[in-house]
Amino acid sequence: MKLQLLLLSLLILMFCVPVGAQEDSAMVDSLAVDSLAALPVPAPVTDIGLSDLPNDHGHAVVVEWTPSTDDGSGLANVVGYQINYGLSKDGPLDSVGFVPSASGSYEHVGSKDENDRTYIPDHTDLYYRVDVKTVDGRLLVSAEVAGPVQSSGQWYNTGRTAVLIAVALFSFLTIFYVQQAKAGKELYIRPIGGIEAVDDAIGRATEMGRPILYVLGLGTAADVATIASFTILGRVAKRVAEYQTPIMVPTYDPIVMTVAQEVVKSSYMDAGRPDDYDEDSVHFVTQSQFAYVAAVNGMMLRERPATCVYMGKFFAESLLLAETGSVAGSIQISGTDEIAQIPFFIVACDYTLIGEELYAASAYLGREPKLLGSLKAQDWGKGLFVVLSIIGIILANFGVESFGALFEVAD
Amino acid sequence: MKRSTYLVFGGVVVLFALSWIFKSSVLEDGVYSNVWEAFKVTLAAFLTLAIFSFLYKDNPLYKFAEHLYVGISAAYWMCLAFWSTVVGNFIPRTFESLSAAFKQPYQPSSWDILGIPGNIIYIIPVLLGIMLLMRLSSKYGWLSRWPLAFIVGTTAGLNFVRYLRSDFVAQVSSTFVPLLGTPDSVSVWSSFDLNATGPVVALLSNWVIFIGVFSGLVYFFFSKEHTGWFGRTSKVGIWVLMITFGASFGYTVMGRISLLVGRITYLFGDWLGIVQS
Amino acid sequence: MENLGVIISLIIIFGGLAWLFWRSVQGREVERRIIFVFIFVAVAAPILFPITFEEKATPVVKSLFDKIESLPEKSKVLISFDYDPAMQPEVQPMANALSRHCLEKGHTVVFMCLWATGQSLLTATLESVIKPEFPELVDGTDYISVGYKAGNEGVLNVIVSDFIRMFPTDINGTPLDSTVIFQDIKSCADFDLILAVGGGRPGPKEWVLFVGDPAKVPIGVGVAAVVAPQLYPYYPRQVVGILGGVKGAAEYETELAAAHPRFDEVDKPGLRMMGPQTLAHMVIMAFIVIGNIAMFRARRKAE
Amino acid sequence: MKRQAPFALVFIFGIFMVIQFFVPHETSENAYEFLLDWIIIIGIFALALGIWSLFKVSTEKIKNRKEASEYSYITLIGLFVMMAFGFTQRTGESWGLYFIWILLCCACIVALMTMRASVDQGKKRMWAIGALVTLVGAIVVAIFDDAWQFYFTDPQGFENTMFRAFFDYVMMPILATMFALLAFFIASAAYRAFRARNVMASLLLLAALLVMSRFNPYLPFAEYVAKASNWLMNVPNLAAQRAIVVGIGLGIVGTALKVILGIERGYMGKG
Repeated sequence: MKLQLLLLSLLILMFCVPVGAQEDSAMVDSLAVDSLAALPVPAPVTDIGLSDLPNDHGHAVVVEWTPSTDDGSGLANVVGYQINYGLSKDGPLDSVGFVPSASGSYEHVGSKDENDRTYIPDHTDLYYRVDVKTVDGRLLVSAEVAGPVQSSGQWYNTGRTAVLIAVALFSFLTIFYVQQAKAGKELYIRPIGGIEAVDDAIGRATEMGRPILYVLGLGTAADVATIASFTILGRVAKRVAEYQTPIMVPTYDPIVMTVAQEVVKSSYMDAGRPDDYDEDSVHFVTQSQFAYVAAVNGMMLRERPATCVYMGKFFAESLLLAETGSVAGSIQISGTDEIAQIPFFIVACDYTLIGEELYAASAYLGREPKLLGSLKAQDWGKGLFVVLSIIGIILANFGVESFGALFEVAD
Repeated sequence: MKRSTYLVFGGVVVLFALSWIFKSSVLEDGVYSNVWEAFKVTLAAFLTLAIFSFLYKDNPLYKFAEHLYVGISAAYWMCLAFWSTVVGNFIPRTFESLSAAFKQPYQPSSWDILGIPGNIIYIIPVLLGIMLLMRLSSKYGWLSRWPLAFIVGTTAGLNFVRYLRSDFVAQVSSTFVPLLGTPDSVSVWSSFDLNATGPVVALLSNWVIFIGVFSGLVYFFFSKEHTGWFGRTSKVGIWVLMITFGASFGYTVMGRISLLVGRITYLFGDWLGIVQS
Repeated sequence: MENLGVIISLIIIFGGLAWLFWRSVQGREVERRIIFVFIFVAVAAPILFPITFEEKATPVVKSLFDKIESLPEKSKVLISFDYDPAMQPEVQPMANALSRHCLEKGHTVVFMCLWATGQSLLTATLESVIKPEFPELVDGTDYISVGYKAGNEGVLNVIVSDFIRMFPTDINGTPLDSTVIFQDIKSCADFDLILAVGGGRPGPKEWVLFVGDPAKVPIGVGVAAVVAPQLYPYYPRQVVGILGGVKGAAEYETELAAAHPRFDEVDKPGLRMMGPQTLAHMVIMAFIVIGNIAMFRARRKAE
Repeated sequence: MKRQAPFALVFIFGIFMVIQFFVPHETSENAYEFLLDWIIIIGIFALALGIWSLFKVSTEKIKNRKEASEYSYITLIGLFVMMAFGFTQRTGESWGLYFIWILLCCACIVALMTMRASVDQGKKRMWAIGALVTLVGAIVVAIFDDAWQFYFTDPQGFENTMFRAFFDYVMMPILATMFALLAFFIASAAYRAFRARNVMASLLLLAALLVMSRFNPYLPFAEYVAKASNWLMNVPNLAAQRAIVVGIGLGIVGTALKVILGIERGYMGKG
């Protein structure tokens, strides 16, 4: 209870303090105005430039100016600048933002929702003024009101051209190699430890007469790691159906559950044993991370699976699952693209697919040559990365920065 | 269940009751809140110990806590989904009267597709959802693939461009570190100076980064046989990976111990009251 | 009584480890439940009986300690509290230890904060550490708190050349011009040392870039563990010393208690939190060694 | 049609999302938000399926008398009681017959489950009657007791003392303890796996030992150990992470592209 109270009070503190402190400083500020009103007035900003924010959905304007000559030098009493805007040159202008001293630009990004307080209309004349805020809390209203400017949305984001080129290149390579594979060209793929182990592990489970546990992780169907895991599950389920070994697939996400049911069902059909399929072998547990782990851990110690396969997205639970699996005496094969969890799987499992190997495994296990085509394209991608890096490093030594700028992608 | 199980269970219940009684007499406040507060603290301590008992072996106490947790957490997420998704996300976008009934501000879509107002279009995901439920029927079960296809397609497209951008294009420029000099731009990369403060160690770090990335990528090459110089480079790559896996394992220990400190402090402090919590 | 507990638990842990070590030389493995028991004892014992290890200050910590120790009496030190309650468990012990040390050495200390949330934490230090432990010191003469001012880096840009312009009064509304301390402080350059405690932005890094470098004032920093690696590049040229995370705090507390015995009695939260961590790390490392010995012995036997 | 239509959908929406990425205009942004909303809404229906699956699997377990099947009652009682808490709240100071109502609900669930799980027809009928009686009782209590009420249109249930208590004193302690188990498992995993069997395992072991020994105050060269572990976490770690990230990125991109183009169909069970 004490802990809760403490947490609660900390929470309240966090919410209250900024507000309280703000009021405090406002109070002190007004005091300061009285006693220090004699301080000299800093110079105003000059050369206010306005433009529509490029590569956006509209409702945003870039304001630029030359800072006051008393900012950092001269009187050196400027704390920051307040930006104001309005719909008419003579009408009242609203304050929209504040930037600290030494800055000369501000992006005024508004809401696109008409009912929102920060809404900025598109295709309408807007006017701006930049005021100077001094150390004693005074606001020196500038005489210059700049404008008009209009904001609008664009149909192509020029800042993302680098990605467009990458998309085109990668798609071309993938389709090219898939076509080659379809045409019957042999593609070499190096052996991957964990993949070879999958078939052996299924055989082991059959010999021991114990089930196989397949964990799809905490990912949703939106995670590509989970999609890759589905393909591997399909392969495992097919083998399992042929050997008539039971399979257990507890799931964390209901959509993942439905897809997994579909996968396992089809695999049983492909193996010619649709009647052996048990809908409940793929079931939902709960959408809470540690409750899911608690249940899967219990399942491991009670059903004693001969093999545990963990493929997909895993978080802190990786080690809980893998250690319990080793207590249960299972062979464990894991694969994840969650970098922080790879060390734990490496330490606790018999075989681990590191990062990209998970995706390679899903292509490899499908045993269809056309699936392997994309691996070749991925390798080209890595090759390209290395080549570009070396060029960049050589240029960096000669102080050429512009090459790196080619790879900056706009938000 | 075996007889020993009942005995253990009975013993635990008695201990729990004793602790509850003792705790209620220690706490101050009114009688009702006293008993209730003591119950809650004791229950939490009991569940904590039940989960810890899993370390010894699977046992009825763990099974109890596990099954309770699964049920309660599923219900919790269900309630959360109802209030945040159905009421918070879906209802305000449909009809004004409906949002009023749920005391939610009506958020009509400000645009329409081919003249159909945005809120009517929200019938489509509802239809897709109903199609998903069709999988309970054996005759129309195939319909449930449609919503799944929609979800997978949308997210595949989403991930395709986003990962190409963040994990590929954006990573390229971050490897551009000078390997031959200009130490000033280098120093940010290093925290290892051995008091030689310096360009040498910083440069060394840059080399390590370059070689690490390069050999690591070679390790991930699938379509080339790992033999000869290629094989040796890939070996260096997996070594670098192993070193960093070991280091991050060692680094994580601290955080995990802190979690255990938290639980033990709860047991000793809030429950038993023998240390300050 | 407490010492007895410490001794018993240390005997259990290290005696047990020695026994397991001896077993491992014979090539025998350890059962996992025994490991669990050791971890539990290693974490629980220091909580029950505060076991504190002598933290030997690493040079990054030691150099900051020595700097404060070697400054002549009445040196002017600025301490800035730039953090929020989330970072508090890690950095508040440092802020307390640093404040204690400066005041004990007879320096005049100015407290301020760049984070609105820092003000209440600063008040907590003033009320629970400084006033009870240094009742003889006078607010306004020996130390002063000027509180919080909005403006982030903007504040630093100003105080680097004129302190009173940004902070005309102290936290109680007394004009700084009239205080004893500010008779010879005009800007940050007049401080002999600036201590920045925090971990976010603006924080220690901004102090170094906006104040330390231009005004050529030595800066000492105390930061959360995750941020510490980012500050190492500035040491020792731009930063006198770094306290990183709980460990940094613990090292400083030990050093302080050794040099000034009166602080041996006060609560040392940094050290207290280090007990379980240190013991548990040592136990895990011991088990790794035991495991390897067992493996090599078993392998030799098999041969 | 049955088999091909879903893949056409995947293709259309996949390509749409790719194009959307390059179009910052408001229309494209709205469509993007729209589609993401749709996924959330479909998720609600899926959750219903999930709860149904949980109920079904629990009763099947009891029916088949699997190991530890009795505990399935606890799961389902927990599930329904917590849901009941989430949608009810007292209106005044007193709880009235609230706890009797909760007990009746529990009884009803137990009767329903046993009914589903029992094989014998006579027993089935008996439990069905039991379930019906408790259900009617619960409804009667719910109608006539006005010390508390249902809230479906306003999240009063979250404020319910019982809901909060179950969250704070049942869910949270178990969650924190499950998480804390990691402290034990990290030790046992380290003991079991950090063996210098070969070069790779030795590197793993040495790096872990080096980083962990920054917590040993009696170690000589403590400063260099701290610096070296900082350097390990900063430099080689950065390099390895980047290599892995680039690999993973390409893997995701490759798989997503195959999914969009309909080359990869394993996720629909057609490998």
